[in-house]
Amino acid sequence: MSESGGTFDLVILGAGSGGYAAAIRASELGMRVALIEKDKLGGTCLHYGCIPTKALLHAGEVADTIRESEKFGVRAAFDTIDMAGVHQYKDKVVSGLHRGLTGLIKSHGITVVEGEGKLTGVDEVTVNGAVYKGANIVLATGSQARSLPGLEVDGERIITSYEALRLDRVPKSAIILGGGVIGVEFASVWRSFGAEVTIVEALPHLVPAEEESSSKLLERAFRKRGIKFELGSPFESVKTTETGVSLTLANGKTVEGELLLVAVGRSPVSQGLGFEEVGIRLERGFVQVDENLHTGVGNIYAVGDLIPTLQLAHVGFAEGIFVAEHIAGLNPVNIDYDGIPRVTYSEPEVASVGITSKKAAERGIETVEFVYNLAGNGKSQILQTQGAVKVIAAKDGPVLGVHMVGSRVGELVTEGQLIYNWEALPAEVAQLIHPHPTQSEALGEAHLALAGKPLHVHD
Amino acid sequence: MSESGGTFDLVILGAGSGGYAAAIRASELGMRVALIEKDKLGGTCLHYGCIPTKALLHAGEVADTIRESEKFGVRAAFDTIDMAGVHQYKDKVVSGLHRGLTGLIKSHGITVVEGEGKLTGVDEVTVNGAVYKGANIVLATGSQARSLPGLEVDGERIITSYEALRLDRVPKSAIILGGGVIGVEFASVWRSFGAEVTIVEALPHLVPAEEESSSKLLERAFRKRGIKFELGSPFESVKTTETGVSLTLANGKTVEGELLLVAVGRSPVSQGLGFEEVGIRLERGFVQVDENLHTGVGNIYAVGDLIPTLQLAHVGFAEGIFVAEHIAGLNPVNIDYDGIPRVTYSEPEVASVGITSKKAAERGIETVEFVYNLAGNGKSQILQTQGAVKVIAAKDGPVLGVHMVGSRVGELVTEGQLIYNWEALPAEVAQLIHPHPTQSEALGEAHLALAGKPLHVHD
Amino acid sequence: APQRGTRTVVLAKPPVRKLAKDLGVDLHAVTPSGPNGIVTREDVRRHAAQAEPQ
Ligand SMILES: Cc1cc2nc3c(=O)[nH]c(=O)nc-3n(C[C@H](O)[C@H](O)[C@H](O)COP(=O)(O)OP(=O)(O)OC[C@H]3O[C@@H](n4cnc5c(N)ncnc54)[C@H](O)[C@@H]3O)c2cc1C
Ligand SMILES: Cc1cc2nc3c(=O)[nH]c(=O)nc-3n(C[C@H](O)[C@H](O)[C@H](O)COP(=O)(O)OP(=O)(O)OC[C@H]3O[C@@H](n4cnc5c(N)ncnc54)[C@H](O)[C@@H]3O)c2cc1C
Repeated sequence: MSESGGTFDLVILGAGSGGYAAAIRASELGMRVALIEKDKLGGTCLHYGCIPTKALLHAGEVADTIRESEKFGVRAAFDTIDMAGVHQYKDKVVSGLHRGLTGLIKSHGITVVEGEGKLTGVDEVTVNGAVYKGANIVLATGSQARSLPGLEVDGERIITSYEALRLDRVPKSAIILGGGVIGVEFASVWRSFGAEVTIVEALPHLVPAEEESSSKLLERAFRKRGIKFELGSPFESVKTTETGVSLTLANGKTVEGELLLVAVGRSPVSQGLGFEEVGIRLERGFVQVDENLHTGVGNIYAVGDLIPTLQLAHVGFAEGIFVAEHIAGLNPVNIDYDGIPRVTYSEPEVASVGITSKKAAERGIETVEFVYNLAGNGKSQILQTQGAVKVIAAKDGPVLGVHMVGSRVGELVTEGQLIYNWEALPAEVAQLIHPHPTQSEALGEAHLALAGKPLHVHD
Repeated sequence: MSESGGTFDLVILGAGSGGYAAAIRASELGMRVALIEKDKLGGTCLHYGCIPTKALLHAGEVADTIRESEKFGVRAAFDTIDMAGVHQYKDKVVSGLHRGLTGLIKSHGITVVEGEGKLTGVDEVTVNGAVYKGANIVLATGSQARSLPGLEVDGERIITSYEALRLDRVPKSAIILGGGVIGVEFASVWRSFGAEVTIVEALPHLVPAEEESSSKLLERAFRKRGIKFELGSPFESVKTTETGVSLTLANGKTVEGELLLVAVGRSPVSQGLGFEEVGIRLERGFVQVDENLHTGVGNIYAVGDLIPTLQLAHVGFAEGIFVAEHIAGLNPVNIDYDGIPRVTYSEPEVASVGITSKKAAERGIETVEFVYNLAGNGKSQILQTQGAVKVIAAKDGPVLGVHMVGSRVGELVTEGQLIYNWEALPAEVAQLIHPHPTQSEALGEAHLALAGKPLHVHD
Repeated sequence: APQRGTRTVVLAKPPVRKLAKDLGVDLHAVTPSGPNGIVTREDVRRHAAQAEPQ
């Protein structure tokens, strides 16, 4: 730690996924790095995002497994969700990873500066009066939950993911405003924990950024799980009542719940930090950058949720690494954002990489596609999960997109990541018979079918 | 079905993984196919192998999850394993897949012949007196459990996987002779079901075909689970007692158990079927074939467990498809057996593809390797699983092997399969940042490290 | 840049094809040296190096 300022090759503002990845890679490349953080190393993802939500989701999986154990011949009695125990487990995972990360940053000789920083010039950040000069600067201040006009988060009845992650009880019922990744994941957790859940989404589908068929499969699975949703009508107004919250939609319907989770997106943290003063352009709060993530001002770059690319931790990692290598003159290949895998860790999971069929059509690419139903996949039958793997390829060309729904499919998407990014042809994947019995075979079968040699394909 | 014989482009003896895959592919390529089976379509894998064992293993996972649910904040009381319920679940999965396969074979217009066939000439198989002439013949009679001299399987106290799969109770204690894949999987199931288990393996390690570090990680995990094993001393003798079985090792030790599972390998089914009479060469019972899986006699090919290649269902699929395409003159690429993924579905799982470091050394290849401990992997921490991912690469060259241990890692091996078979460089994989938080990130981290740009690597 | 999805097939393993794209090498112009006429990583590198000197 340093409280006295100094001069560095690289000064990074914010130590979340984007910031710390840039710090690690830059230090590997021989740069002297200052990493400024006002809260905790690891940022949103580690402390208030990816990790704690996935711990809750796993506790939910455990609860579901117990409730359904009889199906597998295992007799057990589900008792209760012990929220104190859940938090203990979740916090233990987070603190273990936090300890690891702290050690990692230290072992790289990175100077960690605790405190709130502000850009006070094109080449300097000031923290509590101490000035950190950087030959290069990376802005990585991330994002925060946003709300809608007329919707005030009170932290009690109307909450964001931040409060939802530390709730000391399972709500009897919950309204979730927003059917994107975060909304859907909390719906899944709370339902597994026993709550009545209603998702309200203004667009016509849950996880609306996904291939439409994936949205539909998720909706079918959620319906089966007893998760309710109201699609296609925007939020109109909300009032808190004695017992909870009552939400009115534009179409006049009202939805009641013990609490309301607002999950309508995350805004960049870019106000009052001196960005615009040095000439950095913001759009809807997002820092604007070129394809090398350069802001156009001095040697200032920006990465992660702060810029208008996919708000995902691994995008932050990739961007952080990219910027460090770019500054070091390594001439790294620009990131193909279509090739970034997306995973929604609900039950069932939704995962994809590459483009949707809609996007392919917009780009004027003629495509072929194949949907492999998990009903034909032995391991999925063993897990008793439903869903499908859809593969989209250019006609006589490479694979353009992989879209999956089903328990545990999030782990299958990296195979799709290689296939998409390496522009493999269906026939090249089809040649490699997948291990039996695994869920990954469903991906193999879809490629076999696209290559004109279906194996286990039922009509 | 046909009982009257006939003339076909292809006659296949045995409808297991190898036989039925050949039949499907050949029919797609326009051949008229007869598929002869004395038992059930799907063979060992579907009825007595892959699928039923994995159903038991999943029931075991469910039981373990319940017993450990408190760790995750979920309160429940484990009651008992209801073996009738377990069998019901397992049989339902098998019969569903069997129904699907039967429909599939039928929809391809394949002539299924029920009965025991015998090769009665270079171009004919006879079934109950009816003669099936084939312009080409594929032998796919598979394998059966073998035993050792002095060890008689009685089906009661001394059993094979066949009987183990239909056992109507959980044994109090079991001795498992053989620490290969099948032995280790049953050890895992029975332990999850509450039995005392001792594995006896003559070689110095469990899963001895795997990278030694994987064997060691599995042994550590099994030790923690209370699974006992005796390594490095061969079986000497066995006697059945009032209450069970007593087994003596060459080193003088004795092991007791309620029953003994013999899992010392599987022998090809090649006797009394007319193979040698037409000039087919056998070695230790295995049909000998060239690199195109041709027996050297007429147009007779052989695939699957009957030939001395890896005894795996997906090897059977790959070989069946290969032979059909070869016969059709498509000139398919020969199978690289090192590139076949291997998965042991115990808890924890063991998975690998490519070669071991020992094999690389034997071939005189200079290698570099990296071991990524799952302790650094967020999702593995969430699952509370231990293990590692080891990646071996040629010095300044492509990835040669991926070796993994941990819960659920079997689904990660297809990524390794693409990497190995496509001869990717560590740097090419490192470029593609994996989705967070997934177990697949461990694979990504290992490649990042090998590429000289470690991200989340703790010392 | 070559449009994704408009490529005729040249034999090369996918990562090699990707490397060619990243180096701006047209695979059609590369002389293959691998088995079955497959373009290897070395072929692509050699081709890129030859095209370089300007
Ligand atoms: C509930 C939830 C679940 C999520 N789940 C996933 C998931 O499963 N997978 C996934 O890929 N992504 C997930 N995300 C998204 C992921 O968390 C973000 O994409 C990622 O954290 C972005 O990294 P970042 O470095 O850009 O920003 P952040 O992680 O937000 O880090 C920014 C850091 O900068 C610090 N900071 C801000 N301003 C200042 C200042 N002036 N001075 C000093 N420090 C400052 C902040 O304290 C913070 O630590 C989730 C997000 C949420 C909210
Ligand atoms: C307990 C166990 C677990 C296993 N788990 C896995 C796993 O998880 N993953 C994996 O990849 N592999 C696994 N295997 C191995 C896998 O089952 C075999 O590799 C695969 O079944 C081999 O296929 P095959 O077609 O060669 O032979 P088989 O599946 O044995 O099929 C041969 C068929 O030929 C028939 N037949 C034999 N002789 C005649 C005749 N004269 N006339 C007519 N029909 C005849 C038989 O009835 C049988 O149906 C497992 C095996 C066992 C025993």
